[in-house]
Amino acid sequence: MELAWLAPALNFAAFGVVSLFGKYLPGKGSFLSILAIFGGFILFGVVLADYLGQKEDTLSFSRTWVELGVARITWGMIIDPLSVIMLGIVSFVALLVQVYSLGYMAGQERFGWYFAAHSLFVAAMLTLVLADNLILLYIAWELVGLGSYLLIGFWYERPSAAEAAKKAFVTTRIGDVGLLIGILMLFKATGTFEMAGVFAAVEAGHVAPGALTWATILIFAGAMGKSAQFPLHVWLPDAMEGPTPVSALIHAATMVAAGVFLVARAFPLFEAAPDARMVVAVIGLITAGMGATMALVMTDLKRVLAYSTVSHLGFMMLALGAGSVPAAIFHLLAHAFSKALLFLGAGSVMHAMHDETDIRKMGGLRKKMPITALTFTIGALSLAGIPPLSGFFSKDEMLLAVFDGLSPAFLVLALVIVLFSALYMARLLFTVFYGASSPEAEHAHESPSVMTLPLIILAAGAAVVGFLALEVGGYEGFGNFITSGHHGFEVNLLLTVAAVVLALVGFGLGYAIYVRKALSTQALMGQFGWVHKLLVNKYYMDHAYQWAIDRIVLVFASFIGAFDRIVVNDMGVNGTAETVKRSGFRIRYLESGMVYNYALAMALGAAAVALFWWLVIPRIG
Amino acid sequence: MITLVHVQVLSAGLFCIGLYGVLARRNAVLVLLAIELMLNAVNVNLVGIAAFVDHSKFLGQIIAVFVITVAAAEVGLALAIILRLYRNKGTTNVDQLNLMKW
Amino acid sequence: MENLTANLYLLWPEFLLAGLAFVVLTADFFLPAERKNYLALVSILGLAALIIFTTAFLLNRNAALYGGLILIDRFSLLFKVTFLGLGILMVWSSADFVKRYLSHPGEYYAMVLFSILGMVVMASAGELLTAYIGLELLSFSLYVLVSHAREDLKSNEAGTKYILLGAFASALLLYGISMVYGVVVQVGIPAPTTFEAIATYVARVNSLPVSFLVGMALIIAGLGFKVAAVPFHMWTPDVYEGAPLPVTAYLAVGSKVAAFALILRLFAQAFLPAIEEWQTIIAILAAATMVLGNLVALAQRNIKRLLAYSSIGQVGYLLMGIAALSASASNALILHLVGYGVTNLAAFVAVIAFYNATGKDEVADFAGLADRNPFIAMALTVSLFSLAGLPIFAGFITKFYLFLAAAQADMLWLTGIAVFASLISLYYYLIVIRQMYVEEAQVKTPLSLSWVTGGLLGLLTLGTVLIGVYPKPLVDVIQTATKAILP
Amino acid sequence: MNDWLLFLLVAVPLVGGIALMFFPSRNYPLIRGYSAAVAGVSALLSVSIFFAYDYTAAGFQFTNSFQWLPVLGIQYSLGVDGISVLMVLLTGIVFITGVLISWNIEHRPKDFFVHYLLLVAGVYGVFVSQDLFFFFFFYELAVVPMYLLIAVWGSSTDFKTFLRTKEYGALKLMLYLVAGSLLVWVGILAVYVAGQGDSFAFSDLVSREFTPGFQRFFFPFFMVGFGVLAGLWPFHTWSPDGHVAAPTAVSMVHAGVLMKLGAYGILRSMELLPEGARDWMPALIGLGTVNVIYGAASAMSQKDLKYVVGYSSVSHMGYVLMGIATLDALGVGGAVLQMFSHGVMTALFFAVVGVIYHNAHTRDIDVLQGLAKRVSVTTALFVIAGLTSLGLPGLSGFVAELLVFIGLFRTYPILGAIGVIGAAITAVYILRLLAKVFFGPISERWQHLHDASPVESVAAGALATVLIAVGMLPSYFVRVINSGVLPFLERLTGA
Repeated sequence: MELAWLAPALNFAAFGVVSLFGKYLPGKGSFLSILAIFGGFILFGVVLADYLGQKEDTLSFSRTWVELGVARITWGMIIDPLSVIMLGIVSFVALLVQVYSLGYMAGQERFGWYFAAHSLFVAAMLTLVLADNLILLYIAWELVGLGSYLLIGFWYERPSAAEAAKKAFVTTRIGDVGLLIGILMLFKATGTFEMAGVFAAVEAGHVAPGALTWATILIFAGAMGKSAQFPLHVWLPDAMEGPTPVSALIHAATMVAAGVFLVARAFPLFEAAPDARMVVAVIGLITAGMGATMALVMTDLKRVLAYSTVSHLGFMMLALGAGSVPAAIFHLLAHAFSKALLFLGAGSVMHAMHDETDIRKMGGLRKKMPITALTFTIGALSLAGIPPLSGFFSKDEMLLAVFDGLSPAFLVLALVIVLFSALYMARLLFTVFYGASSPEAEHAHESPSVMTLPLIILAAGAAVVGFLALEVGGYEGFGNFITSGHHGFEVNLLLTVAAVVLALVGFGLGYAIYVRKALSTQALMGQFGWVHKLLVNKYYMDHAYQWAIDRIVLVFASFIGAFDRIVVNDMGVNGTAETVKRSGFRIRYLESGMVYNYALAMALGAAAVALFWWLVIPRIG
Repeated sequence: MITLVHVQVLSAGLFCIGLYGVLARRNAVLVLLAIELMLNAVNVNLVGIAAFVDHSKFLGQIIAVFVITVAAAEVGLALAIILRLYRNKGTTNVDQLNLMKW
Repeated sequence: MENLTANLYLLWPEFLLAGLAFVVLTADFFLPAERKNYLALVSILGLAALIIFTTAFLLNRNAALYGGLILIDRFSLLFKVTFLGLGILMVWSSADFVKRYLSHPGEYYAMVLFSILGMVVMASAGELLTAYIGLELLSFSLYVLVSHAREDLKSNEAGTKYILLGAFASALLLYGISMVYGVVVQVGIPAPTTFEAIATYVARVNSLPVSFLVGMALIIAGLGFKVAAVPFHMWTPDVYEGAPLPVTAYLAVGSKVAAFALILRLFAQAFLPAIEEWQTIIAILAAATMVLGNLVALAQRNIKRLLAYSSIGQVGYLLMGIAALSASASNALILHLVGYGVTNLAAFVAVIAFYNATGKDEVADFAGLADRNPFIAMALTVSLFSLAGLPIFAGFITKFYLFLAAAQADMLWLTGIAVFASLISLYYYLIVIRQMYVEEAQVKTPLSLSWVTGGLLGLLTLGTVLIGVYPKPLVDVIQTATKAILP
Repeated sequence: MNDWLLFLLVAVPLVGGIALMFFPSRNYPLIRGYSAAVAGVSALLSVSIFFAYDYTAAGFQFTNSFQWLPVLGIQYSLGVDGISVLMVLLTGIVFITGVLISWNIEHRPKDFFVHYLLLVAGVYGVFVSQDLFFFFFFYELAVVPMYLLIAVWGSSTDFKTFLRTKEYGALKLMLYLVAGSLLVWVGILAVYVAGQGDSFAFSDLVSREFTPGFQRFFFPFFMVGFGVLAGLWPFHTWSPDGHVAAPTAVSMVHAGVLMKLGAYGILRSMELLPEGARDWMPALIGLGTVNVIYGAASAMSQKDLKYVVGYSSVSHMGYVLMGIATLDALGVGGAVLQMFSHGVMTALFFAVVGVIYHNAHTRDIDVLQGLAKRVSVTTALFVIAGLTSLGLPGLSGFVAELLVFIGLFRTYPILGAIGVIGAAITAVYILRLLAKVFFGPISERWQHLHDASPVESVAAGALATVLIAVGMLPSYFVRVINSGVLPFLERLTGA
């Protein structure tokens, strides 16, 4: 258990070695990265076993990082249920994605760099989940951002990729401003960065409620950035410009989960600040709704998945807002498996279709690539909430939490979103894999086994992790594990049935529309033209941001720039210099060249001195 | 009766006339003469003070003698230089001494 | 009445200097034209010998000759040595120029030596008339030197302007002397024109009568003309521009240092008791001088005029030392005089070297000098930076000391103006430097530099740096001089 | 031996520079090798001084003193404390890398290196002087060579709407810096006179009593005077213009070290006039905040790489000023670390921009595009500098800014929040810049662009390494800073 810190450390080391010396190593050093993350996974096993044996939170590692005057910043890594689970999810998904990437990225330029960046990202992510204090968490948080920046921008020659990487970094950074300010506010109030200390102080009521609410909301702002919550969600769909395995890793399972993790980690704050928790719930609900509706109309395979991710993240936040950490984390787990599976499956499809991502050009791929189709179907059904796949369990938990913790309006809207989730998943599944084979899909073929193997493993995971929720025999169930025995498994039969029915309706509707063509999409579009337009244009959020950047930020910047040059420099600085210089040029004409003028000046000068003496000095002296 | 004040007024008047000459004349030689007038105002002043106030009676006169001598030398030198100027430029008008200005 | 010949031997240096001048003047008649440049060597050697003699002879002598007419003390010794050294530098810097541009080198060098004699008298004068005689001796020599380029219209014009205005200034000065004499003599103080007598008078009366003040104002005007203080400065640029270059250098350095030696002694030994009465006036004159000099220098295109205005600006700083008169200020003033002398001479010698090679003296002509002759460019840059008061050059420490002295006299406002003025000065110095280093030359041929001028330039540059890096020995000497006038 | 370390530190570049004047001006390899050797020795001295400094003992160490002008109480006395020793290290690092970056100077390299060595001698001098006179002496000495360094070896740029010639940049920089120093001069004189007028030694002057009125009146002379050099708004415009005009190595020293002189000067003068300093700190912190936001916004609107970096320096120096003005151990400590961090970072920035300019002959952001494809080393180094600039953890900028922010939050929380927002603005313009210049498709014009030469790579790589090392393991640095800052604050607040 003490060795948990090795997990990030190994990956940091791999990053260093591969990025500097990768090109001299066999396989460009990719094996090192995989070994490192494999080591991380093994450590997860070790830590889990230890933890299950010991059952108490421990510090794996702690040391002083910076000490200045009265303040001390220590670094440490904490082992508790939350971090153990996250350690598992991250290292497992990352391992599979890296193995998958061996095949997917084969032959790419900068193959080694890809793995180096991967290692950096994973290392940062592992640090993030293990961090025992807010500063280390923030550091890892930022490094995660860097990792995703590098990975999204991996194909930086593409303008869209470069743009998307920038957008992702900048948008999340806006949230990070809030996070840092929140952390600093807490530090001001409590005098420590250690989470345990901060939470203890908050629980003891040492922090003024107003400040606490603001600090908590600001911390949530950080989570909004990373977890793509409205209104900072815009970067996530664009981030699909990165290589698909990256999308699977970062934008499905890990980085976007960081926000959820953060709220879960800092939950004592949210508990103490109910207003902030309400904010979380509302933002979560809006995000979930927007994501789901937009996923309905997108035609790009990865974008549909991306909006689906946005929607599910919103759902997790909703659950957190409702007060249930176990439900959110459980969904995080289930979603991680399912969504990673879907992304990798999408990657497999793209691999087969020569990087085609438009689902309208796909169809009937089931026959060409059966393994991909099967695993993809499992993932889609899981996310749609069809029992007994994992998504069913987690979604059920979340709905229950909403039912328990929030007003019924939330629940109604959440159920509508469940319907939408099933509908867009059905749309995706049927359009791509079922129905008539499209001409472009003629030459598709199944991917190599290094790619399908991870698919199979993830599919198995997506299928069975849901059962972790149950309390069976000596096993206490997921909820009890994560809350150390405070949250048993519960079922509200009515709610469960309603959710399943809605999911099935959604799927049925999808089948009717996209396979049987019972309803014309054209007709629907005609009927709800403005809705479609609104959705296709992503609620005009990107336009709004673009407008704000072009018309406000850049205009402000150019105003300052011009002000600096014209007012401060040309008028202020050069103007002063020019005035001095001009006065020099003026005064020089006193020097007329005429002797009598010179003599006059002397005479007047002497007279002035005498007069000054006579008249002024006695008065001032 | 003539007092020191009378002498000093005379001296000051001479000085002012000289000053006016320096400022108003355009011919270099006349300017020089005006300066001589100012120097003589000094001499009048010195001798007057020596006569009326100075108990040793000599110092002012001695200074005046020096001034006369120096002034004579000065005039000589100045005339030589003005002559040089006249040779080269053909004028002694100070208005035209404006090769260098500003 | 003391025996007039009793202490005559103390004036040996002056006699020898006059003798040397006559020797040079007469030798000119006998030497064939191609050998006349030996005269420079003779003058230099003579002056060097005189320095050694004077130092050895007067080092531990203190005397007030003839009832305080001539003062033999450390102050006058320091300045005598300075002037003799200045004479060496002057002759040395003229050597190439005279050979190339002037006839009658004998007269030229003799005039230089006479002017040195005038300066020496000024520095040791303890009485107004004596000071005046020294001043006139210096001025006469300078009138001749300025118009020494006989066929050059600019030189003629400069000479005429200089002598007319110089005589005018003398008239003002003399009238002032006569008035002061008239006031002091009325209270029955013996030898009323000596500095000591004036000091006794000034210390005795509560408030100075108007006639004394008018006299003092006229004296200030007369001496202000000599040092080129605003508004008595107007001759300076014209005369500097018209005079032959080495003479300009001499005007800028020699006549100014001498005049300040006199002013310093006069104010310290005669007027000091009434410092509150004149401090403000001198301070205002100083402020006006430095601001105006530096401002107008901005607008100059001719290097001689530029340096003329720059030297006016420097006079402003020096006047600060008078306004703030104290032992510290006197130290600072003398230090700045020496530092300024060396630096300004270095600048002028660099310009002379350039002029000797090209015959041009516009700022624009200096374009590309760094490529054509890096050494001249470097030396000129060093001296300009020193004039601007930047380390590691002399100007930094001397200005620092001077401004410090002003601050000590509670005239921080004046220091502020001075600081502002130095900033302006930096601007036009940089314009010259820019021409040399940045602009491309139209003619790119390398410029020759004779060993004579080059050696002098090197020496002066080295001096500029040495004073800047280690001024302590110099300051120690200066302190003894200050003690002589301000015990 | 230890007593002479600081003496040598100043003397080596000074004497080395003067000696270089007498070298044959055509023998380029000799000139370069010699300059590198001088810089190497200086850098070694700096590093050994830094690590030999005993932070547990704190206080001034390696002290040594020589009488210079006893009449005025001027001594050439040397010593470093925890703050200045870090600056000495910074100077050493930037010095040697600057020489390496200037390896290929073709135009009169001898003169260039002479000036460069003298410049660095001045900088060292300021950091080690314990006498106000010499402090000022070296301060001005560091300014003197700037003019020619920029005017002769710099570059003019024609922007579409206005022209910035190297002469203009050089002139403005020089006049501005001297103007600042002259203000300081007046302040120094006032302090000297008011403090009994017998000594310029820091140690004497800090123990003199100055009336509160005097302190309040004269502290701004120091604050603004030194502030000019530190890029204090609105006296900052010399800095971007100067950088645009300056040659690479000069920009490096200039933004890297010279601007720190200003901040360092403010720190030192605060000790002289503690009460005045306390009264003026709110003004300083306000201006510092303006610096941060204004600099960042200006940087965002620039089209020239050097302008961007120049304005980003203005912005980053704002953090230094803010940190200093907190009068909080963390804030001041962070400011000092930020001085170091920003020094190295900005040196790296200018080094890389210099390399790009050298190879591409333009710095126009609109023209440069997709360079990463061709010049991977340059890109990597620029990215590291950029990430430091936007405060990414793991790099030195983060630690420094974090400490400043903590300090701010303990004293002026609202301004602290604005500071954090400033860091986000920095991220925006840096990332925009990266995306525009390095990423995206490479245009035809840059298909054959050269990457950094080995020497340049080593130099810039060394800077990047320092950034990472400090970012990862700041504790040693912070401990050294601590040993300087805590006694400093004790003296200042009388606590």
